[in-house]
Parts: sequence; structure tokens; C-alpha cells
Amino acid sequence: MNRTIVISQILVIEQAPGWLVAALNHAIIAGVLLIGGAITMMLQVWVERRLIARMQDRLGPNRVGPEGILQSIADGIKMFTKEDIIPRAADRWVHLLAPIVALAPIAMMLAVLPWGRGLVAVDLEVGVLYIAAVSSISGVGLMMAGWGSRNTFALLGAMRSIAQLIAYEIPLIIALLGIVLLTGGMSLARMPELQAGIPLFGSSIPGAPDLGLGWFIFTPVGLLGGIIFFICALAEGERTPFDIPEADSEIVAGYMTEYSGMKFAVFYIAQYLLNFALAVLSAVVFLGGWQGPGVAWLADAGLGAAASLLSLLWLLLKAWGLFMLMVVIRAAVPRLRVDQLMSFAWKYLLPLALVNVASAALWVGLTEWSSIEWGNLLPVDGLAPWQRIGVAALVTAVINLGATRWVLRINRAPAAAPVVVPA
Amino acid sequence: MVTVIFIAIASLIIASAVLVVISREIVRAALWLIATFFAVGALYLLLEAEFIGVAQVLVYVGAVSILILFAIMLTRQHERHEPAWRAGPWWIALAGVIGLAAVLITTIGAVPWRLTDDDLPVSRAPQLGTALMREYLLPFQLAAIVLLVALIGAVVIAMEERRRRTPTLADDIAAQRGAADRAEDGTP
Amino acid sequence: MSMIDAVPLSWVLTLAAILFCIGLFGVIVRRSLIGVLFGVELMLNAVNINLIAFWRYLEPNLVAGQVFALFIITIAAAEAAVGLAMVIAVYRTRRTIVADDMRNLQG
Amino acid sequence: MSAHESQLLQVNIGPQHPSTHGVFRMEVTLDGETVVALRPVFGYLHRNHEQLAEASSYIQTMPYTDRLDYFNSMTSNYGYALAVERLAGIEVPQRASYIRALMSELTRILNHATAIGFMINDMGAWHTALQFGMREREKILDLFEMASGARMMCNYFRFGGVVRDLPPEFLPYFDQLMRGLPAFFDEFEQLLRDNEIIVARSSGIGILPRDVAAGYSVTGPVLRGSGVPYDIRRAEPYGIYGELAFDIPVGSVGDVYDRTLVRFAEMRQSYRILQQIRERLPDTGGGHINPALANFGKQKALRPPAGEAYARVESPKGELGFYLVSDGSTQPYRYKVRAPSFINLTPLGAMCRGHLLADVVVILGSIDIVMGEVDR
Repeated sequence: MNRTIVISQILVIEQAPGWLVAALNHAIIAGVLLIGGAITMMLQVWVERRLIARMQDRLGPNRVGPEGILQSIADGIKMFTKEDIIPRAADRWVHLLAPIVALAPIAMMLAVLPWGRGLVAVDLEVGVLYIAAVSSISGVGLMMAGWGSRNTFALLGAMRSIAQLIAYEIPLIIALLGIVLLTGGMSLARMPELQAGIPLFGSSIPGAPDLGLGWFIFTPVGLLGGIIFFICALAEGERTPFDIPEADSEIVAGYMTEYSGMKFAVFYIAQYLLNFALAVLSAVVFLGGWQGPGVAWLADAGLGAAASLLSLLWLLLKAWGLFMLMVVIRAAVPRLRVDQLMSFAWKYLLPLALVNVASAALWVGLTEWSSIEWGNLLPVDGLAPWQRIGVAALVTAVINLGATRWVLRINRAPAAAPVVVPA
Repeated sequence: MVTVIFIAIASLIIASAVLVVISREIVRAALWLIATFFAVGALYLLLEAEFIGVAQVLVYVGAVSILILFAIMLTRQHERHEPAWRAGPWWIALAGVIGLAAVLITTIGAVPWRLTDDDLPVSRAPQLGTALMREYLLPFQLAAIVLLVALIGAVVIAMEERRRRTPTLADDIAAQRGAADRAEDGTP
Repeated sequence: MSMIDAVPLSWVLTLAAILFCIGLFGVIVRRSLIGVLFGVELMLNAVNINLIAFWRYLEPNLVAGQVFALFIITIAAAEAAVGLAMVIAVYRTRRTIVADDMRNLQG
Repeated sequence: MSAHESQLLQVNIGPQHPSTHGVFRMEVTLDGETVVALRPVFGYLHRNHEQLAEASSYIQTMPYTDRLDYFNSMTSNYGYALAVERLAGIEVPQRASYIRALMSELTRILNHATAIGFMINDMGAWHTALQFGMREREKILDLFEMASGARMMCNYFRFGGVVRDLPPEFLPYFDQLMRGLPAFFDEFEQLLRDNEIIVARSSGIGILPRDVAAGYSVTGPVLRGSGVPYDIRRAEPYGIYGELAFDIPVGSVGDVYDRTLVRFAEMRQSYRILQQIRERLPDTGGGHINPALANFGKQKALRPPAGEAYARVESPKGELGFYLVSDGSTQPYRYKVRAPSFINLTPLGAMCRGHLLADVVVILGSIDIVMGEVDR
């Protein structure tokens, strides 16, 4: 279960009992992840505020520190010194515990993400399922917040967020399922390793250089899956246009309405950390994770540490890029209504995700099965691996494109029958 | 070390389960139930059944308990003044249950279990998947049908909502116009 | 160090038995339908602990234990969904979710 | 069916709520998230505006009218000045009328740009559309500042004209603004008009059919969105509006989307009017104010003959009317404001019924209210 970890190689304690080394290792990694998470969150808030300001002809925070980069710290200090209010009618313990229950599972998500070449805290065999399971726990925290506050807006927000989480979790997991089929396993650590090589063909062409660009997003299955996954990630992370659980113009702040001071900040941290974790997850599963030009070359040249560093940089670059995409979307579009949100999940994303799984199965069949498994109907044995990938790409591209067009067409709003105002 | 962890998890399971059945407030009971589910999931991890452990968290904590909380909140007003948790002569039930526990525990102690020396297979999730697709294909398909039926059933039972829509102003006007048109048609 | 060396099987089974009895107690004494459902879930979990423990301690090379546990989780999920939908439907018509108050099934 | 009634939820939106545009409360009865009934509750911002005017001399009320609709102080000034002029029989020079119309149309552009922005902000678009509108509004406020010395509370109008003539730097800056406006209209409309989410959120929402709208006597873009081509500038022309060419845009369905489109179109019509005014402004004569009332002492000592007068202008939000009764003293005997925001708010409950909670704030935003005017 425990993979060799880089830090454990650095930290060699002679004659220490094995469990102590293990405990220290885990404590250090947990510390690095959590402190890194906190710093990431502060940077995220700053980036978001500056980027949105840029889109709105404003400057954004620019007073605390150079370019306002320390603004989040100032905000944090303010949060710490705020009065901690518990409404009199609230269920005290449920109200207090809710932010923690919301944050803890998100911190747990960080543990299984592969941060770079060889930089994995825990390599779970069922990593993908673990992510899905753990991310669903935070819904309990939101529900506790909504119920424990005894506030109508909070309750409405909690109900909305749960409905949304459940609806979007299904296409999210099914979108991941396609990639699980492609990789033949649920280990997140293995996914980037399988995305080496050149676009679409990966490392199937002999003699082609390993550019680290065999990302799944370049295959038809990965493209559709990636788009579905990213939309669902927006919904899971409660980003606009799916931020109805805390729609400030409608239900004040949703489940967070009655929270103040640090408890509010914890919800805030949880949300940003979740967004970042989902961005990293999208990068790992669809954008090659830590793969990128140069990583394989450095590793071949014997510079393992440099390769790890470069791979970490690649991953962070991709994750921050996706996060900035989330920010730009937030600044550009309004939010959907509850019913529109639900029908989007069930009528658009779910059928497409299901078709994508079928495409993925076809892909696996075309690239990995022999003619015998096809019942000698398809003479695929004579083809080279890259030719088989080409055929599979063609077939799945046709299926996915057709399905997308079909789903968009059948869901087109019926010809408007408005109340005609007689002249 | 493992013993300590096991005892911690076991006491968490039992304590939270007891709180589930004796909490007066139904939401508190539901939250303790979630804690129980979570601890049971941890126990599965300790037993090296990662897949089941994660599935436990996914299904029970992520789905079932959230459904429960949802249902409680929809039927919430009643719960504010819920009658006492116990119905009728609860001590008889308690005595019976303690008796059952005593019987079970003595039986467990009396059976000579044939413990295995086999090592655990290294990759368990693929093994499980293969088994589901080969030996247990029929039950697997049946489970899928059960889930589908449950899905449809739950939707049908909870549906009803659609029919009781509050009409908008435009609906009213359209209905009035429709009625007026019909009246005109009826009386030439 | 794995669990089978440290903890005897009977401990795990005892834990499951106690959990089962607590769940049974809940089913008997709880008055609200949701409370009864909680008891049922506890009992199902107790059964699952048994299945996993038997798989791990007795037959680690047979996946039957895990497969059954998985099926029980599946059925429990379906049961919860239908059960709660029924609770909501009953609540809509009766304004109550106390089992004793529902003596006649006629709508 | 009584057995099937579901649990209704009472929610108070406001008086403190992010999207009530001021201190305003809506008592909402919800079935799930569907609005069963909605009752608007006003009065939180009541500040005795009408009584205050009856205890002040006529010109003292002019700055109070700024605070009615604090977004559009110029049109509020205009309406009040018009009423007093009608009461006292004061002539307005041609140039003053042109300046007044110029300020009114600039006000209309700034109001509509921000009103659309606020509505889309209520949909959850995180201020971006609003900031686009605000950017143009700032430029117009610069112009107001040049002319009157204040950005929002302009207090620019006087009986018989305006307080001072346009400063020399006004027209070059105005021309520069006019050059930029078409591009702004195109950009703003392109950004919002075809945005799929905005269309989905606003079309078919809050439909106010034509006859119902007339029955509630709503005015302004809300009425025109419902398809009634009613505009005071055309129905009862005041100032120079009789001489200007412009169209009255109307909607067909009467939903939120139509109201938005009407506002877009009205901004373009205002631009057309501004072009005509700009062309003729250099040739106008008569100075910026009637010489008989050119100094403040004369304004202050105004004693209209006993009688009554009602004057109305097309403020960006609708018909803004002032009713005055004079008993021959320096203070009005009775002063009454017909505020468009207040009247347009009355059908809110009917418009929101049957829609979701999320639509309520959008419908409210599409009415475009200012609480200063609603509560007075």
C-alpha cells in the first residue's frame, strides 16, 4: 500500500523503530501537503481577485505587500479577530463541527494525488474511487451547517448544495470511468505514467521521442470525458455558473449564512482547496498530470531529482491554468437556476458520459483485444499498435461527435410558445 | 499498534451506534449513524479490504446518509416535537437484545475457527472486478436491475410534485383566454 | 503488521454481534420510520463486517466475501432510496412519520 | 387535494439582503423553491420627503429631489422644475431646454447601463456586466460634475432654466464620450444579449401581459417591455422633445428579457436624441436661464399664484410626476410625487408567483427600482 516516497529516502533514521519512521514520514508529508494547501489557497484568492478585477477594468487588491499579494494574510488576520457568533437557536455542536467536516475530506483528497514523478504520498489501488468517496463526505458538512444554523436561507442552501452534489457526482464518476477503462486500473499514481509519448499515439510508435504529451485529452474519449469532468468539477466546487448553493443574490450565503470569523474562513478554505484539488485531479486524469516535455529526457539523463522538480512544475502549471479558467468563467457568466442546473446534469452530461464509457470500452477492445476475443470477426492482429490506435480514435471520434450533436439536438428548447400579446 | 487501532475503531463503532439508537433528536441520530458508517469503513481498511472500505464511504456516507438527512429535513417540522425515542416497554427489548448478544458472543467463542495461512493476493480490486464479471455475473446484473427498479420506484413515489405547480401570471391569463375561447365556441 | 496477526477473529465477530444487537434494539424501540431505518442500516453493517472478517481470516483467496459485502451495500442503498421516498410520500399525506400512527394503509 | 398540501416555507427576503437594492422586504411563501405568494413591504427608507417639501420654500426642495432617485437626479430635478414652472407660469429659454434634454438623455443612458448590470449581477454574474455599465456611468458623471459641480446629487436645475451654462470643456469631453458610446452599446449588447445562460434565465420569466401591466399602471421600460408604446416624451411632450425624432421600442412578450432588450434599444434612442441636440446646441439662444429668475434670491422668493399644477417627465424608470398646490405663499400647500419605482413595484407579487426563488431577484432587478424613490 505504501509506495516508496522521496521524503522517506531523505529522512533516514538509523536504528529507529519502523513504526516511528512511518509515523514521522506521514506526519511530514501531511504537514507539507496541508501547509502547501494553505499557501495555495491564499494565492488562489489573490489570483482570483486580481484576475476578475482585470476583467472588470479594476485593479483589485494592490495595497498589502507587492501587488497586494499579502492581501489574503491580512484577510486571514481579520477573520481570526472577528467575533465568533453562534446563533442562539442553533444546534451548538453541529454548528461548530460543520466547517471541520466540510474541510477534512478535502484535505484527505490531497493525499492520493500524484504531485510529480515519484511524488505520491499514498498510492491507493482504488485511488479514483477514493477521491469520489471522500469528496462526497463534505456534503455531510454542508448539510450539518445548513441544519445546525436553524436559518431558512442556510437550510435552502444546504438542500440546494446536496441536490447539486448528488446530481453532478454521477456524471463526474462516469467520466472518470472511461479513463479507468483506458488505463485498466483505478490508481491515480499510474495515470500520468500511462500518458507519456506523443499526442494520441502515446508511446505506441517505435522510435518516436517521449515528449510526455500522450495526454488522454488528445483522444476522443479523453476529450469528451475531460469536458464533462471539468463541468462537473465546476459544479462540485460550487463555482459559477453552478454556485447556486451560496447564491449571494438569492439566499444570502446559503449554508454559510450564519457563520462568522474563523468558522466562515474554514468553509472558504475548504472551497478553494476543493477547487484546486479538482483542478489537479483534472490535470492528472486528462492532461497528463506531471507529464510534459523534458521530464522523460531528464530522467533518462540520470537526473531523477531534476525530473521530479520539472514534473511538479508541469503539474502545478496545468492545475493553475485550470483554476484560472474557473476564475475566468466565474467573471464571465451568470449562474443557472436550480431546475436548469438539474436538467443540465441529467439530460446533457449523464447521457454523454454514458456514451463516453461505451466509446472507452470500444477503444480498449480495438487496441488491446486480439482477433480471437472479437470472435475472429475483426482481423485486428495484422495491424501495428499505432494503426490500431488510429482506427480506435476514428471510431470513437465518430461516436462521441454524433452523440454530442444528438444530445444537443434532442435537448434544444421547444419552439418558444410565448404568451402572445395581441396588438 | 494494530490492536490499539482496532480497539479505538471498535469503541467508536459501538459508542456511535448506541448514540444512534438513543439520541432523541433525529438529526443527531443521523449524524452519529454517519460516524458509525465511517468507522466501519475504517475497519474495512484495517482488514485490508480497500475497495469495500472506499465503497462503504462512497455509498453509505456519501449517498445513503445524505439521502437520510434530506428526508429528515423535508419532514423536519414534525421532528421538532418528536415523542420520546422509546416505544412501549423498552426494557423488555433491551433485555431480549442483551440476551441475544450473550448467545451470539458465547457461540463465537465456542466455534473453532479454521484460520488460514494464505497470503493476501497483491492486487485485490482487479480480482474483485474479474469475479464480478465471471462467476457473479448473474447476481451483478440482478443488482443492476434492483438499482434501476429502486431508482424508478423512488422517483415515482416521490414524484407528485409536478402536478401541484403554482400557476404564474402568464398561465392564469392563458387559462382565462382559453376559457373565454371555449365559451365563445360553445355559445354561437 | 497486518490485522490477522494482532487481532483474533472472535473480537471482530463480537464487535459485529454487538453492532447487530444495537441495530435490532433500535428497530424495536424507535418510533419514527427514519429511526427504524437507522436500525436496519446498523444491522446490515454488522453483517458486512462479518463477511469481510470471514473473507480476510478464513479464505483470502476467495472473493465471495467481498462480493457479497458489495451486494449488500448495493441493496442497502436501494432500500434506503425507496424507504426514504416512501417516508416522504407518507409524510405528505399523513403529516407524520411515526410508525405507530400509521395503522391503515388506505390512502 | 387538501391531504396533498405540502409544507410551505415562510422566508423574509430583506430588509437586509444582498439583492433587494436597498432596505426593502419581501415576504415570500415558498413551496420547495417555488413562490406561492410574495408580498412586497416598503417603508424602511421613509424620510418624510413630501412633508419636508411642504415646510420649505420651493427652491429648497430642489436638492431633495436629487435624493429621490439618487441614480437619476437630473430627471428628478427636471420633473420638479417643470411642475413649479407650470404652477408659476415661468418661461424657459431655448438653450436651457436643450441643456435639460441633454442631461436627461445622458441620465437615461447611465441608468439603463447600470440597471442591466445590476440585474445581471443578481443573476450571479459577479459584477462584470455591472462594471462595464459603471465605466460608462463614470464618464457621464464626469460630465455632470463639469456642469453642476456634483456627480450624483447634481441640484442643477433652477426654475426657468439651469443653474449655470455648460463650461467650455464640456462639449469636447461630451464629443469624446459620444464617439465611444456606439462601441460600448455594441460590446455591451453582444456580451449579454446572446449569452445563453442570460437568455435561459430571463426569457419567459416574470411575464407581465399587456393589459395587466396597464391595469397596474406601471410605466417606463416595464410597460414598454409588455408591448405598450407609451412614453411621456411622446404622449405629452415637454421641453424640446416635440421637435426631436426618436422611436419608442416595445417588447412583445413582457418578460424579463424583453425589458432588458427595451433598455438596450432605449439607450440607442437616447444616443440618437443626443446627436440631434449636439447638432443644434450651438445655434440655440436665450441663455441658460430665464433672466427674470437668474439670481438665487429671486428663486428663493418665488411665490406662485394660488392654484395647482401637475407635471410629469419620462424618467429612465417611468413616469415621474410632481403635483403641487400653491396657496400663494413661498411654500407649497401640497406636494406629491408619483414615483415610477413605487408604482412599478406593485405587480411584483403577481409577477413572481409560480416562479422559483432564484427568479424573484431577477424579476425585481428587471423592474429597476431605487428605494429612495419608493419610500420617499
